[in-house]
Amino acid sequence: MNHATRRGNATFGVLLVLIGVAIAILNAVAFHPGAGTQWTKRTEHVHTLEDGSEVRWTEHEAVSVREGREMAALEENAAPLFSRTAGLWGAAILTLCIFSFLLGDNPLYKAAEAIVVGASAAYWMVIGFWETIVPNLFAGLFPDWTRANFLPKLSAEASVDLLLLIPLALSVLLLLRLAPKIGWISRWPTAFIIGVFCGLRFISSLEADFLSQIGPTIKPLVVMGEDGFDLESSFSNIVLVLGTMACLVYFFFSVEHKGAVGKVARSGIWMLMITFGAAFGYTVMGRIALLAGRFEFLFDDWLWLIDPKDAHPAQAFLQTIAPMLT
Amino acid sequence: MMKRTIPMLLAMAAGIVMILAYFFPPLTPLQDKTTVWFNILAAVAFILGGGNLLKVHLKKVSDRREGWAYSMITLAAFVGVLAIGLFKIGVNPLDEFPAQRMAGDFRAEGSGFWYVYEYVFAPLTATIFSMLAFYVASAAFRAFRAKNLEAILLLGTAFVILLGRTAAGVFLTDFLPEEGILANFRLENLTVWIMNNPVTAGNRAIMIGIALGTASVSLKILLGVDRSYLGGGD
Amino acid sequence: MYEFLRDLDRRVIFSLMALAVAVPILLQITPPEKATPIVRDAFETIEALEEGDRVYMAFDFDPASAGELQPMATAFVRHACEKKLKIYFTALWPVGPQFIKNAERDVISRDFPEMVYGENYVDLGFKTGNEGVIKLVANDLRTQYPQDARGTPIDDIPMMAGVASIRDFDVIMNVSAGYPGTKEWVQYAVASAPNDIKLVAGCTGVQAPLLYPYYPQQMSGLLAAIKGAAEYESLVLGKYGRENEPGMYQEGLRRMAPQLSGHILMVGLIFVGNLVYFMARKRGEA
Amino acid sequence: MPCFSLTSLLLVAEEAAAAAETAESTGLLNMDRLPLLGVAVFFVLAVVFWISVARSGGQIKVREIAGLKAIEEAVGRATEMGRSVLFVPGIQDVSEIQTIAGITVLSKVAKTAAEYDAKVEVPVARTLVMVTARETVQEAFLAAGRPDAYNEDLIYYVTDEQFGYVAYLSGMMVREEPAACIYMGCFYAESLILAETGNSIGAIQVAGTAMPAQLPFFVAACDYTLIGEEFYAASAYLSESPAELGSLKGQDLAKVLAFGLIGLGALLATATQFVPSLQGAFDFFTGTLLG
Repeated sequence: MNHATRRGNATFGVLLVLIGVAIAILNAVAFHPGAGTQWTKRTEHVHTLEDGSEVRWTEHEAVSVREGREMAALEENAAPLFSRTAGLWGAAILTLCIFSFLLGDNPLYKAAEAIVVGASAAYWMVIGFWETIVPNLFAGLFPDWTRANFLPKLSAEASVDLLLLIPLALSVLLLLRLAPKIGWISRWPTAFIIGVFCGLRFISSLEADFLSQIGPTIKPLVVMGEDGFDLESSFSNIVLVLGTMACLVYFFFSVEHKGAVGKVARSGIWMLMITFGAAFGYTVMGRIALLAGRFEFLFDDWLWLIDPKDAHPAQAFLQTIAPMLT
Repeated sequence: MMKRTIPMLLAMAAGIVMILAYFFPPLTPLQDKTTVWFNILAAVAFILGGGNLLKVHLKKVSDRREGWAYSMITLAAFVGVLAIGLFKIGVNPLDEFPAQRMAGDFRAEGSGFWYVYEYVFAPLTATIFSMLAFYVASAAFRAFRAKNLEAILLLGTAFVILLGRTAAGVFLTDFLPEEGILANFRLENLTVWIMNNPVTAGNRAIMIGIALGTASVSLKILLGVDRSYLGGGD
Repeated sequence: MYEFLRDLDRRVIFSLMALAVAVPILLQITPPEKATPIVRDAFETIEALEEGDRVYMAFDFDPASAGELQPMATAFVRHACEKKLKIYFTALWPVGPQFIKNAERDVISRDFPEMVYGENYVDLGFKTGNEGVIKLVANDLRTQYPQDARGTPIDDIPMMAGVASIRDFDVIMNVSAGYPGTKEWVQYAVASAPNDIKLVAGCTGVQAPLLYPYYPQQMSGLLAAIKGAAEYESLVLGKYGRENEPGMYQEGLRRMAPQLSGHILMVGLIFVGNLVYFMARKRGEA
Repeated sequence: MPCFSLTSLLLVAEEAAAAAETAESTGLLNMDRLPLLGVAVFFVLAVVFWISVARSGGQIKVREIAGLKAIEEAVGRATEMGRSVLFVPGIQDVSEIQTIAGITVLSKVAKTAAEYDAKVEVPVARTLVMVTARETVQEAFLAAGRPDAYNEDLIYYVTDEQFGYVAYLSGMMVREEPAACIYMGCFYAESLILAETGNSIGAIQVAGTAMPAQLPFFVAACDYTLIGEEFYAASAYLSESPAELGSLKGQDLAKVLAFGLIGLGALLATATQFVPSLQGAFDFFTGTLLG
């Protein structure tokens, strides 16, 4: 692709986002006032500590706009929350930025890509710290300290688990990677891990995917029903049994696909192609459902053009665009 | 010796113990333990991964290489989310333990990390995922061409399933009777038959092959035949 | 025309797909659905239960697949509530509990306020260990779940009386997005007591081809992808529907409109693609 | 070294078998898993036997796999065009065997690239994969006699998040336009996003995976795809070492076993339809032998 068309694509993508945001602002002002507003119900928490000082915080619970307005009318503590409204608008704009890639690479997509890479890498690191290192490593090695600082619910009987020194030692070896001279020592922990999982998978694959696939494939090729020969079941079983066997032949490595073997292997490929076609067809369903989900987010939560969940004031889409058309 | 042989022996020993653990119940708890160990190791490894990410992008910024501004965005997002998550910014304490702020649930609604999930992480990843709807369309247009019998079977099956899984399928073959042998050719029934027979056959053979492939790769490593994971071999 | 189609820009296809999905959503069309036997069997399995029978409701999915699976989860819970069954919620995915909370908030407390926690339904929460948990609850549920998600010991929960293992349930209702999920429930729970317990499952489109082989022997019914969800919703609404039915119970049905137009577009694209191919062959270009 | 490892494994197999005999009464051995033990021992012996045959000079012939030739061509073409090769080892950690199989293919690709002086870029989604891939590629360059050409920075960590990784890869592909994209490992939904983006920039694409649900997309959108077991066999083919080729023969033997069990079982099942008294034999076959 040459430079000029690439710049053309970039303009397209940026335009898509800008037009989308402009329409959204117009919509939120003129057609669906306040579209995208997020409401919360507030609960105050006040606790007096042992030293007499007070801790207080406000808990926010998301409610739909409709519920929020009903609560507010009953003088319950519910109101729109700016930070969440801004968050939703940000999410919607980021969604458009990602979609703009379909028209061509552009600065807005690059920005969204940079955000998703940085944020998601940190996201998983934080999860790894709070959900693996703290409860599995710290809690096992320093239970009292962990209870006092992070996990007050940790059982008082929890004792020190010295076996955890093994993963700790492996981790230290791994981090020696950062030292240039003895970086090779990081091979030890990786080799250990690879060995462990080779052992585990060696057995589990033979059990779950070898033995357990053979059993259910064994079916009678000729089925006798109550009123004699059952053509439909017999045909189905023949396809299943011979089909599986033909596909197996396709996977033979030490026999050339020639002559009779070649013919069987060929019919094995046919089976595989049918399998792939079916899987393709099925997966399309899921993918379209996902896209529908994103569009509902944009049209329902953000723009309030539709209201399938009875969550907010909305006019039917046609009523909204009618004044624009006339 | 230290670089090659010891790690190889380590891998072999670990693997063999795991295999034995399967058959000898006294060893079985080891399977779960090692999985936890792996999770710990992988979590600690984040330090290396994160360090590498910082290095790559800081270098890009300092060299003013093309696109360095985007590297700045990545760095800001990375450091920001890391700080919000590790310091539990915006997290309320638990009602039972009001004095311990760091004991609060870092994912609870309203916490800083929740904002990151709800308004950045979830919408971005779901949108990237949903782009597949567009890619399946362009792949179907371009790649599903009846060049030979194999391709015809592939696209023919996809065709039947696509139609059979919506109201269109019922509508198209509504003229066929609901009972008897012809009923099998109603698209919604044909779909089920295809799934139950040829597709199952194909999947079974693929699974058996995969099982053997997995077992073979594992075995080669445990035997020391394949040492490329240690960096090249023979 | 031929040249136009041959050199068709991907972006034209992308735009067509966007329109095919967006327009039915904006117009809020809900096409009618007719249930296929595999979904009808799932529905009838639940219909055959008596008031007070126990269902094990396993939510094994995450937000990424909620678009396909949330409608199934909602329909399952609604159906169980309408039948006045005892519901035991569990999750094997770390993010699963969120969907249990959604079901409690959106279905039970809103439309079935008479249901009492601990008597009519209980949330046993998330448990790590993947299929290991299934293997264990197949024999002994009480040691796996010494307390519910709220920290109450299960001995203090009225509806847990008489529940020792998975055999004491009548049906497992599983909503699954992958591993661990329906396959593991079949392999470890149903296989342990094939005559005592039935399994009804809902799964994503990607998994469906791998799960079909288990029906009808090991699995009483299967809701495959959004289509399965829509069919089940139509059955539930057909039997228990009221006036002014909330939109939540028709999420799957609503999603079928973009689905239908999307599929027709796909079929059309494959057709046009082949037309181009044959024209090219005729002209000797391919 | 290899002799040692072979004997050690044989010892283990024997040990297991011996233990099986003695442990029956003590409950040390899980009896339900005996058929599995049988299969495992059969498989180990089959592979070990053919490896030793191959080692002692026996000729082992294997059929061609089109996708494998394509890898070398792809690297060659990238060199000619002066562009890079993109290698994606899947999105799972080293705990997944497919990732390990992908890394063994990477070591061969890296060796070829070192010989051709092509640039191979490997963005990864897991830190441990990065660590392992760096070791592998460095050694491959060393083996090719070009240790100076190794650049650690070309193998780097992006993010653990599946779709963050994909967003990065698609952006990078459009901007850098690698001449060849090689996907070898464990893939999920990202398979088609990658393959379609790669196609739009006109790259040669070779894929290999054992994820049944993703194979259709690679088959449809890539130039060559290694299907399931073929992917695992790739490293054996590429290495051309007799021991590795021997292991393929061992796998084939296990397939013959599967083939035979299914065939025999189906015949027995058919016979049962006509002679109901055979039901007992059939139940023994499927129930006891196959667990």
